[in-house]
Amino acid sequence: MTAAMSPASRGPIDEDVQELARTWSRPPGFWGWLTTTEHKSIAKRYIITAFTFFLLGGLEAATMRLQLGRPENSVVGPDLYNQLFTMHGTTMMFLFAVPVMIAMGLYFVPLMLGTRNVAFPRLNAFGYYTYLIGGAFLYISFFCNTGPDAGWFNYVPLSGPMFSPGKRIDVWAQTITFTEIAALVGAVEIIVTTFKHRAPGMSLNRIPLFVWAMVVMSFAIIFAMPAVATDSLFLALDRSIDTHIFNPAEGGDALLWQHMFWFFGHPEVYIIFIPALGMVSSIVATFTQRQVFGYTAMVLSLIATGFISFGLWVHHMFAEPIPVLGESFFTAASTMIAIPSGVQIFCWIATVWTGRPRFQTPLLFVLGFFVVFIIGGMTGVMVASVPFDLQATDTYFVVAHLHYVLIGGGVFPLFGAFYYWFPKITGRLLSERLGRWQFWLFFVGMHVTFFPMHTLGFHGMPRRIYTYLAVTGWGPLNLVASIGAVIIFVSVVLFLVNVAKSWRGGAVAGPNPWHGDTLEWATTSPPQSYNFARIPVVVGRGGLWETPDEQPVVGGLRTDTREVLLTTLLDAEPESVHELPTDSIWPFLLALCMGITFISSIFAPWGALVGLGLGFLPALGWAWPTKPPQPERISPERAS
Amino acid sequence: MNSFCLVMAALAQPLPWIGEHSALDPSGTASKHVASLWWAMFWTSLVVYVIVMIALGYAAFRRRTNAPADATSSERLTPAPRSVHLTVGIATGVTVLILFIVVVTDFFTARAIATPATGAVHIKIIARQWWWYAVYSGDTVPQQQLSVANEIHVPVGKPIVFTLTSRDVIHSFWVPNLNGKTDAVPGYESNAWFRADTPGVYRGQCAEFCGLEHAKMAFTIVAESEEQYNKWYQAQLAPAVPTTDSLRSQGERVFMTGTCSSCHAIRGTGAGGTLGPELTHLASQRTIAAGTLQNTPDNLARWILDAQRIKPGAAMPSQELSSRDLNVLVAYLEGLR
Amino acid sequence: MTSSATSSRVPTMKPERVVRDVSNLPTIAFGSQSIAWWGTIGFMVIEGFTLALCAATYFYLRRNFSAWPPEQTPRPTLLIPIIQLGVMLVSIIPMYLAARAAYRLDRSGMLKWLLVEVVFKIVILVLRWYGFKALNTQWNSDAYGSIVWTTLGLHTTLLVIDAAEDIGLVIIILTKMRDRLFSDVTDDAIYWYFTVAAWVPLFFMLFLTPYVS
Amino acid sequence: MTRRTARRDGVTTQSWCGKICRIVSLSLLGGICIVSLACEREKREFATSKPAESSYVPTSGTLQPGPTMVQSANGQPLNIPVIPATDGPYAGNAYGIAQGQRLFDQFNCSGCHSHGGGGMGPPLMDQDWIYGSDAAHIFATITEGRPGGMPSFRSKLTTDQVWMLVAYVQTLSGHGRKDLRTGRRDNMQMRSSEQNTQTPPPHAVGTQ
Repeated sequence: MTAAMSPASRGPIDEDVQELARTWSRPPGFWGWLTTTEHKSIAKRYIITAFTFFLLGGLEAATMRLQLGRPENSVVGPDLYNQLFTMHGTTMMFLFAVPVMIAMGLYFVPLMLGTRNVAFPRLNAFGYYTYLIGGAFLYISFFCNTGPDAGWFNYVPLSGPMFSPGKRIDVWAQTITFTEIAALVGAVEIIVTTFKHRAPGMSLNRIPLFVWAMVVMSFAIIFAMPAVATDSLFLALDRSIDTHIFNPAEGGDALLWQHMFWFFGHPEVYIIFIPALGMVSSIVATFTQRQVFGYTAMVLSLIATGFISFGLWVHHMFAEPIPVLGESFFTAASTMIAIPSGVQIFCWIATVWTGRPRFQTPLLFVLGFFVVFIIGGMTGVMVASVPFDLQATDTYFVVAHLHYVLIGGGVFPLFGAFYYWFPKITGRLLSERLGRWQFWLFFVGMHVTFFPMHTLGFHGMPRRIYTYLAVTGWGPLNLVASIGAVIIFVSVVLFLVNVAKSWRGGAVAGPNPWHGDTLEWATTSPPQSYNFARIPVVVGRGGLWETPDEQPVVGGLRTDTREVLLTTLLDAEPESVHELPTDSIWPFLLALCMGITFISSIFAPWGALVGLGLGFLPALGWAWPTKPPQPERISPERAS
Repeated sequence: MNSFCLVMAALAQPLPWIGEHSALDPSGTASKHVASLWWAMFWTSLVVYVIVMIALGYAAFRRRTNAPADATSSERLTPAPRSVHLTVGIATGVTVLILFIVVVTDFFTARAIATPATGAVHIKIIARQWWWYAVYSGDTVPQQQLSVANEIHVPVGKPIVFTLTSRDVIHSFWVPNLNGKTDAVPGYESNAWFRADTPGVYRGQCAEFCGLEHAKMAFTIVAESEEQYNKWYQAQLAPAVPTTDSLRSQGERVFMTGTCSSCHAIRGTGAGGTLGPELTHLASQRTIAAGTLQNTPDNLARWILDAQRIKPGAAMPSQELSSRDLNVLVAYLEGLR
Repeated sequence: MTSSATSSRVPTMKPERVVRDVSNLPTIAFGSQSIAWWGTIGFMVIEGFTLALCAATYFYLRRNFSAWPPEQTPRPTLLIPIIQLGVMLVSIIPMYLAARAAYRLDRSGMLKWLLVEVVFKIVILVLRWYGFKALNTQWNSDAYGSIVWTTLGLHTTLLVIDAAEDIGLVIIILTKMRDRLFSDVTDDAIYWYFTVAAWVPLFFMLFLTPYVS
Repeated sequence: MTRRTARRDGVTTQSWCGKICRIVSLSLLGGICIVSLACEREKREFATSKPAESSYVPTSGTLQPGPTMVQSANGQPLNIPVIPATDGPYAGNAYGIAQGQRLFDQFNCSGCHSHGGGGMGPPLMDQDWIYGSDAAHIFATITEGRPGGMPSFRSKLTTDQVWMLVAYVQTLSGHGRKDLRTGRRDNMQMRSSEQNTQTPPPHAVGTQ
């Protein structure tokens, strides 16, 4: 029998790899689907669910553009329109943008770090199921006319108990709780995996820029999400058990909601934008076959962006009665955050300058990112000034700005990343021809839809109006915007066709079709369940471009249990080995139990307390050791 | 800096798409400053944008010796030449400088249009779900304090100071041509001001989402000369002229005994409801239903009979009136000059 | 897309050269070497930040009141809360002893102190029940009552989670003891130190500042 | 000795899957009937004008206590529209009930009934109903007025506004589901909100 301690010197013989595949495979069928803790299948599910919500959000936007195409239109009434634009905002921000970025992180961070799974595999499954239950709950409510209708920002007192009868806003508050828990879980996963699971030799200055972006995003999530969680908790309490936190007549405060919401709100848009910067760095490096210029400057810019994003939330509230001195501080902070973004853009341009660009679809999307995002960034700097913002805020000028930075800064890099990593996830290349068509349609559609909105904003068209009078003169430009929306719709359909065609029938992609430098290209496409037969040793920041002919690896990890290597924080020196928990149904059951708890608390506030009590059982089951005790090695000098 | 902005502002005038109702066609001192600030930032950004795009374009499409496939592995990792480091450094420095200038301009513009302590006219705006209630609170004598709904007359060339609050949810008081917007928040008193330099009729609209009919919550600012404003003010202060001819008196009876007097008030008659706007001089106003309809007899009839079809969700219910009652009521209301 | 379980084809990557052997590294890590410790730190930061936001709301709402607590609301009585603070501070000792026993891989000592700790926590939860009454206000009386009850409620959920975690650990230690649990108990101890540390400033805020203004 | 441990408990888990599917299908079934309740509660339909049925010239408009028999101007008895025994259009509609609460405050019903606790007028939260507690009776009470001080609001409110008031007044006394009732108001707190008051179901009581 091959001893677990197979001699380190011999290469991976066939039998070892087969045992690894058996150890890391999941039970067959639907039961296996439900209990798996493998980070790639959970992340793939995350991406597909988030993309489905992107399509639903897109349909809501299309309906809104239909209604706004002509003055005094009657496609939808005011009530349905209010639900539509709230659902569009909530879906795109909470159910698509943040989850898809976390999912891309959960898929590629372990691969890029050279490890076999995330730090807490079961917690990862729990996070996905919580997110799924939250999204399903929101859309089931929406389809039976209980969708939230007070805007994705949900200002009190409109969303308070007096001016929003029924359970619509309670649905919104609970959905926020679900998606916030899922995001926090994802963030803790990415941080702990990056700190402890790195391949030996991957010191802090050899971590790929994509992983740096994901870590900065995770820290932003950890400090931003609690703000919206506490806020929606206060609102849920105000609406259910008569607390007065937002009741101006009983000492409460209407602006408190805005402060807490935007303290989360602005970091959230950077939570969406920072991973996109990581994606752009990966794509630029690979498609110009050159290391990104100024690694330290890029990492410091990422950290600076994440840090400053917490200091400028009041620029959403310049029109509120806020002391003027405070507003000018936030003007300075809002303008300052453009510097790190500027530094990164200059570094990318320098990389393209010194490299040899290949104009395939991922690089096209990155060039599209440059063109669109810089316009959005500049209007952002303009809106940072108080006097100009008082003319522009809550008008279609800001709608144009936010779509330029979110679509330009988030969706363009995301589509580029889809085309870039689709071969790695599925083993098939997406078709270049369809890709180019999709890019140009999306690029043109984006400008035709959102550029006229700048002018509409100046003409006094406020946000969130279900219709407008012909006398206002906003008709023609709104028609242009609606036509643009159709073009975007066509391009997204084209993307779906491309994915459908290439999922099975695309050209077979080898392990490294684009000749990338990060470690995920060292695995097969799609990667094996255990990612790496032997954990690689990193010799330089260049990754695969820098490794000598023979890939240095680590031997001695057991193949009959799911064992991963833990390394130190700074220099990634091997420190200990850790046996990951097996697949289990308990995360799904705990998520289900929490779902029932939060949803029942809408109708019976004490339901929340009963549910927390019930949650103890699945939690105990989760921690219940199933495997028999085995000899463990415990180091004598233990860190206290 | 200021002259540079004015020149830029002048350049922008003939641009075709700028209609009359726009923040870029300022007719108030405050909005003039903001418009010139906008044009200054616009042209600066355009120049920077063009430079960055040229740099990107050249970096991407410049001719290179060999194809990317055979880029040697050492070439991928060799650090960039010093000139590239220098360029990126300079670019970052220039960015910081431009941003600093923009911030300083913002501060000066903000100081220039700060709300003055006192103004020629003090108006207290109470925003309600889906219409505006304005009280001219400057005068000390209560009988002289005029309260109107949705149509606010102001003297030209004088600073008008507003105190904004809200009766229910957060609204936002905004006239694009005259100044930026200020939110009316329940539990707070916020201050706003503007000074109309050229007489005219300016359209304002609620800019903070406030529920079902946020879209149809407009108001009108009529800037006119001093004496016209005083004449209008005294006319509005006078109570309604008692009706004489029989048709209008029947209409008055329908108004007094029907549902109208529960919510609306007409000074000089028995009707004293404060839930809806005051109708003492309804006929003198340009629009009805918070700027939704022009003030014509058939629009008035259509609004009275079926308000919920025009503004679904509004506090004004659709009335159950026979056509005869409706005609006499409209006749009466048209007489309220 | 389930990857085929037994792919016979060995991925023909670059030939591999084993440069390090990790087969003798420890399998159980303590403190910052173990990932469970990092996970606990992550959740402590999240919950700590949530309580900090409640404190910020408390002081933000205080500006809307001329008198704090509002006129007709009596100040909170201090007896029960002070006792509870004392008991919580004392309860750190058995927790520390349990962690030390776990650190020394002494199962019976760890179990003994954990049981003592569970008793302490039940006493603390009972005291906390009366602590709500000591607030002398209802959650729906006014903004003061609301934020005070909400903050106390959030901290109480921390207490409940801690107690549940201890009880769960005791159950698992008694039935299916694994060496890994030694490390888990040390992490649980850190989590309790955090809960007590979070309570001290909250105690001053909720119960003492009304006496100061 | 390498140990094969991972797969042994695979077989027993299949039966679990059957149980889970049964539970899931049961909860789906339960969910659907809850969902239909939600659709009714959240409807926002705005009563557009119907042709005016009762075209009569109202008698003197001053609000004095409602006479038992309303006389029209020319002395003939009125054709009071017979109100079918319905629950009213807004009985299960949270939006209608919230509008009813707004009208209750705006038309100063609390002047006599003081938010349901009673004062000059009888309390509305208890179970003593002098003129009947179902929707049609309350509708008649509001439109016709009652001796003892309740004024007639016949020409002062449109029919829809009265039905909204009826729906709201019924929730004051515990009629209808809890999730329909209104939450706290955004002004001074007089009593706990309708949503959180446990009121026993109403029953008729003889007139004093």
